[in-house]
Amino acid sequence: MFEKVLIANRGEIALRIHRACREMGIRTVAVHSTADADAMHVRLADESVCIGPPPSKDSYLNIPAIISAATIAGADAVHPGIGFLSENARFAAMVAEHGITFIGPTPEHLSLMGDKVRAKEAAAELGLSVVPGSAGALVDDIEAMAVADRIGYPVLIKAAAGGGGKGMKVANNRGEMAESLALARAEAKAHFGSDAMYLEKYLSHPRHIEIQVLADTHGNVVHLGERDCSLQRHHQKVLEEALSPALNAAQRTAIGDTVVRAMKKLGYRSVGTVEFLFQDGEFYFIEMNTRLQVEHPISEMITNIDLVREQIRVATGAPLGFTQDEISFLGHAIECRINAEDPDTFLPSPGLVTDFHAPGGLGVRVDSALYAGYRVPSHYDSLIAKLIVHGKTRNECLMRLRRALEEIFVGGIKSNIALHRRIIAAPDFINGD
Amino acid sequence: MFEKVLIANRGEIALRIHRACREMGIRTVAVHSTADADAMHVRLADESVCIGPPPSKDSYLNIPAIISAATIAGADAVHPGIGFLSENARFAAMVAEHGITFIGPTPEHLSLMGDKVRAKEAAAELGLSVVPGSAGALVDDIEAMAVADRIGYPVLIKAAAGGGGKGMKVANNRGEMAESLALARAEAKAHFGSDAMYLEKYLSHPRHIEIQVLADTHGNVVHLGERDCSLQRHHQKVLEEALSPALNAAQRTAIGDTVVRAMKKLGYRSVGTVEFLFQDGEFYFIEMNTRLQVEHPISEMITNIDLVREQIRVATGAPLGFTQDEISFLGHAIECRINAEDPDTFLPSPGLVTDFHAPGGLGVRVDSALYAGYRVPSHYDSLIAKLIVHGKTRNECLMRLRRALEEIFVGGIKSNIALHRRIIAAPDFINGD
Amino acid sequence: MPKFDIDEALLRKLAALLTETGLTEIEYENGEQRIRVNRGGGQVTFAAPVAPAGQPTPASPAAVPVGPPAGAVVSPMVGTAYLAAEPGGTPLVKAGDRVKKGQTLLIIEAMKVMNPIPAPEAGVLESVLINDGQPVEYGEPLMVIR
Amino acid sequence: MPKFDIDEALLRKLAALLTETGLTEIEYENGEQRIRVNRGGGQVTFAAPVAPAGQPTPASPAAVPVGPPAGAVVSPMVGTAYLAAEPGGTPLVKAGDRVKKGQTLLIIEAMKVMNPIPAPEAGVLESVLINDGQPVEYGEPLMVIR
Repeated sequence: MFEKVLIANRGEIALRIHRACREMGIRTVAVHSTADADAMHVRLADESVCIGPPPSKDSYLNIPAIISAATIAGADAVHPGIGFLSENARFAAMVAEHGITFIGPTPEHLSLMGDKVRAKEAAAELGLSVVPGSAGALVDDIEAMAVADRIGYPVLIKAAAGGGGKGMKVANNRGEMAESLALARAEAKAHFGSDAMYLEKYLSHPRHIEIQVLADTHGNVVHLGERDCSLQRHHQKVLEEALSPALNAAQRTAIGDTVVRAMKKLGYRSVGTVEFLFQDGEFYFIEMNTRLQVEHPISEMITNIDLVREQIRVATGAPLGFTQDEISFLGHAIECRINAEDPDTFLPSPGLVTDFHAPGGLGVRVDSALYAGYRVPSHYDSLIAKLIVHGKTRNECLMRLRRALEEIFVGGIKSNIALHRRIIAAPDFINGD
Repeated sequence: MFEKVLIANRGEIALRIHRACREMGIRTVAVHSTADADAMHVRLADESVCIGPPPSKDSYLNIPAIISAATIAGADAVHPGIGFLSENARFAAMVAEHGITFIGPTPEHLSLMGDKVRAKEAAAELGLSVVPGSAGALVDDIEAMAVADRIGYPVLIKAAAGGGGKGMKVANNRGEMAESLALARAEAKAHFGSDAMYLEKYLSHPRHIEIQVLADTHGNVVHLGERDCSLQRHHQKVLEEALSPALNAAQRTAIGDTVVRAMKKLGYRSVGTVEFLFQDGEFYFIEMNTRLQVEHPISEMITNIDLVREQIRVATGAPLGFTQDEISFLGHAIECRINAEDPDTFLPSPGLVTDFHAPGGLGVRVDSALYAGYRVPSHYDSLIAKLIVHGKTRNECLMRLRRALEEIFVGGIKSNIALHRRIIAAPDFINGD
Repeated sequence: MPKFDIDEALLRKLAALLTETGLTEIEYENGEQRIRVNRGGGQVTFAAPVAPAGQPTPASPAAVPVGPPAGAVVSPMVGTAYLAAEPGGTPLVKAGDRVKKGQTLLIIEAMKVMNPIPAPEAGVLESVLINDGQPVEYGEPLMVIR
Repeated sequence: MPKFDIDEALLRKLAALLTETGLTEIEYENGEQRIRVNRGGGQVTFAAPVAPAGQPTPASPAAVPVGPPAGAVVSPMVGTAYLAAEPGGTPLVKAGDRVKKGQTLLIIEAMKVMNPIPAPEAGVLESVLINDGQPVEYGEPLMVIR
């Protein structure tokens, strides 16, 4: 087991990792920017190292600073968390070169799945069906037109290096192609420095279904069922639930087994999530996240498996402590992402948190690094808390979520709590549509 | 199902009941003293009625005021919570006379188990072995001496109407009898207005084991396993765990079945707890609590059963939704009672709570009506929060509890958090002794 | 006793040194001389937010209970208030009446018992704050006497 | 009473020592002379603040981070600080030296790269706050120039 783990992240996920380490008897090293000197995970960690000024590129994305901190602190492993360097193959490789364990997949798998085009090719080889589209990056508009004509409109134009909806455009007919391609290329260039694009069939009413996998270094792979992240705003997840109200047991087992087979064939290790679009009974692979995900707690709630604990365990080379047959799904779980943002304009709302009251009681879990007196920095993403609720049934879960949203209170800054109250009151959502 | 439930209690248990009601779509009526106008359950309830001044006898023990409030508010049921009127047979009967459902056992069972002497007689008839002692209330000291000589010293002298360690004394030999009897009588008289005493064998190193039962009005009874409340201070529970590290599966099944049989024979309904002293493999009945208990959440954590929800369901006349076979025990749970008291002197510490930070994350539950800015009144008991932690194993549970105790913070008043940190660090406790 | 004269300039200098060096305390002694300055480590007064969790605004009526008006007669119990001795009867008192101390102002029914509520003091009944047959809670203002 | 004159430089030196050693208080007595300096624990160090997790920031030392002393040279990176050009060599500078702007004061090794740290301004090197071979974090005061 590791003696000391450096947590190369911030916010609630850094706290989540710290908690898992503490519960495993592992010492923690928090690295932080000057803006996060008072952050909860910094206060709770056994050691902390300031690695740079507020901008992420100079701190949480500052590879030399983080590796120096790990070396100086004598950490024997680094947990990259979510975002920042978590899917950076170069970082993973450099950590390993310094004789420190990277708690995550191999650099090869990080780079493979980091490239949306190569990822789709790999998925197809691994037996996962993909959305019909261009074989790879488009050479030019002529090829784009040809592909679009073949697979039929509407089509979705995506940046090869993209994510989070950036560099993504829909063309409903041939006439819109030229403009959509131009816009998407411009966005992609701006956000990812590359305007390599690809193109695929646009699904009109797909559900976003993702399968959580966990793999050790001995070839054992299990899945923890699916998460339904269909409820999004501008391609950003707002609320997730597990299991999906849209899948039946047969579909669940089928896609689960397919993904496990694929991961075994790939030789994947650590935690990961394979994301699909689900429409008319068909699963189309869209991408794989080679890291922990923000919504991982809902899978933990329905399986009683501590994903971060297991991720750390397998990183030490330990084999999985259970088989697929030993994983059963108990009840229903929903996660609400509480963001420091205006519930109407969705503009970020950083600042001093004058009061924070977390809801409690049976079946309610809050993952948050907030505390009264904490100042939400303006330099990072606006996620301030995750409200996770579990119930025996989806209805019990919804009723519990409703009362928990009545209790939670964040003072001093604006948040999207009101938005969540509206969402769960919407008939469509209650019906699982 | 009930339309509207009046919660005849205060503090965290009133909030616990409110939460269960909200999750069942039942409207809540909070009754409160003037000292509790700002209490959390009052703020969250659909309606609230002020029933009197701070002293309990004029408010939370004021039967006419509570029943008037229930009548005026049009509540169709009353939940008595824990303590106050929860075991008051007269109150239960009057509630029923007003055409309102009392969420609890029959008045007959309340009065039977409320009398420690009659309770032991009943237990014996129901097939539960009792600690050898006086057949009933002692006539005089001569009889006391005779009984003590028969069962052997040391002996425990208890008030027939007693509870919470009041009116309880140990006599190690014949010489101590007279004084111990006098002291116990005086205490009993002062606290319960009756000096009727009984006497039983004093067990030198017993464990306090209690069995949680749940019964509907159709003769169905199940048990939710045991709770181990051996860790007490002056006969007051400080920390409880489920399941008990001292019982094996065979003992668990045996005592569980015995209790279920006894409750069926008694025709008991609602939730209840049968308390035993456990020593050298033997269970000795000591008393039955005919109500919800402070430590009920640990049983909920290991069974995934919402006890308050079920208690309300069976009160409507609905049959139990599950059988004993469908109840399985998952992992281990521990509850710490956080009191507003000096951790060294144990003196109450009421006052303004300037800050309250609840720990979160996987497997951590907090039942508390506390919030920053709340003033803990000096008129009531000092329980301000219950920290409940669940883990796959007892060790995982202990590690999680340790890190949760590192995170919890109550500012402005003194609390026994430091005491709990000391307790869980003690080798004896870690070893389950 | 001799006048204890303080070197203000020195104190200002030490205070400045606290700020400059980030110290929270300086104690200095020289023979009989001893000086000590302290700036409590970040003792910024913390305004505890009386924010009702689960409620949209920190400023909630429950948070700031309003006291009864001066001269108010408040309800001693939970029950139903009646302004007349019998249903449909004429009110026992009305606004503007001069009332004697101990005079029955209204009746509160609790548990089927009729409880007459007497005037706590003599005066003029300024206003009646409740309606006939209205449920009242403990401490609720019923009437105002001036 | 005689003029109470204090040794400012000594106080600054002690303040610097607090930073360097991570102490929160130093008390010094010499015959009739006695001096004590204390810092509320807000100093930058590799140990996390001991403030209770949920403690409101305004009441926590960490909430009022102690700024580096005026004229302090702070570390631009995380690494290991060396006062000499080569192991066991003579220090590049020592307290009392007059330094030119841009003159190399020390070297910080990060990722096996030696980074010379130049003097941001000319002046007298008042104090060296770190030891040779000591790990330093971003923003940590290294030396003070007056």
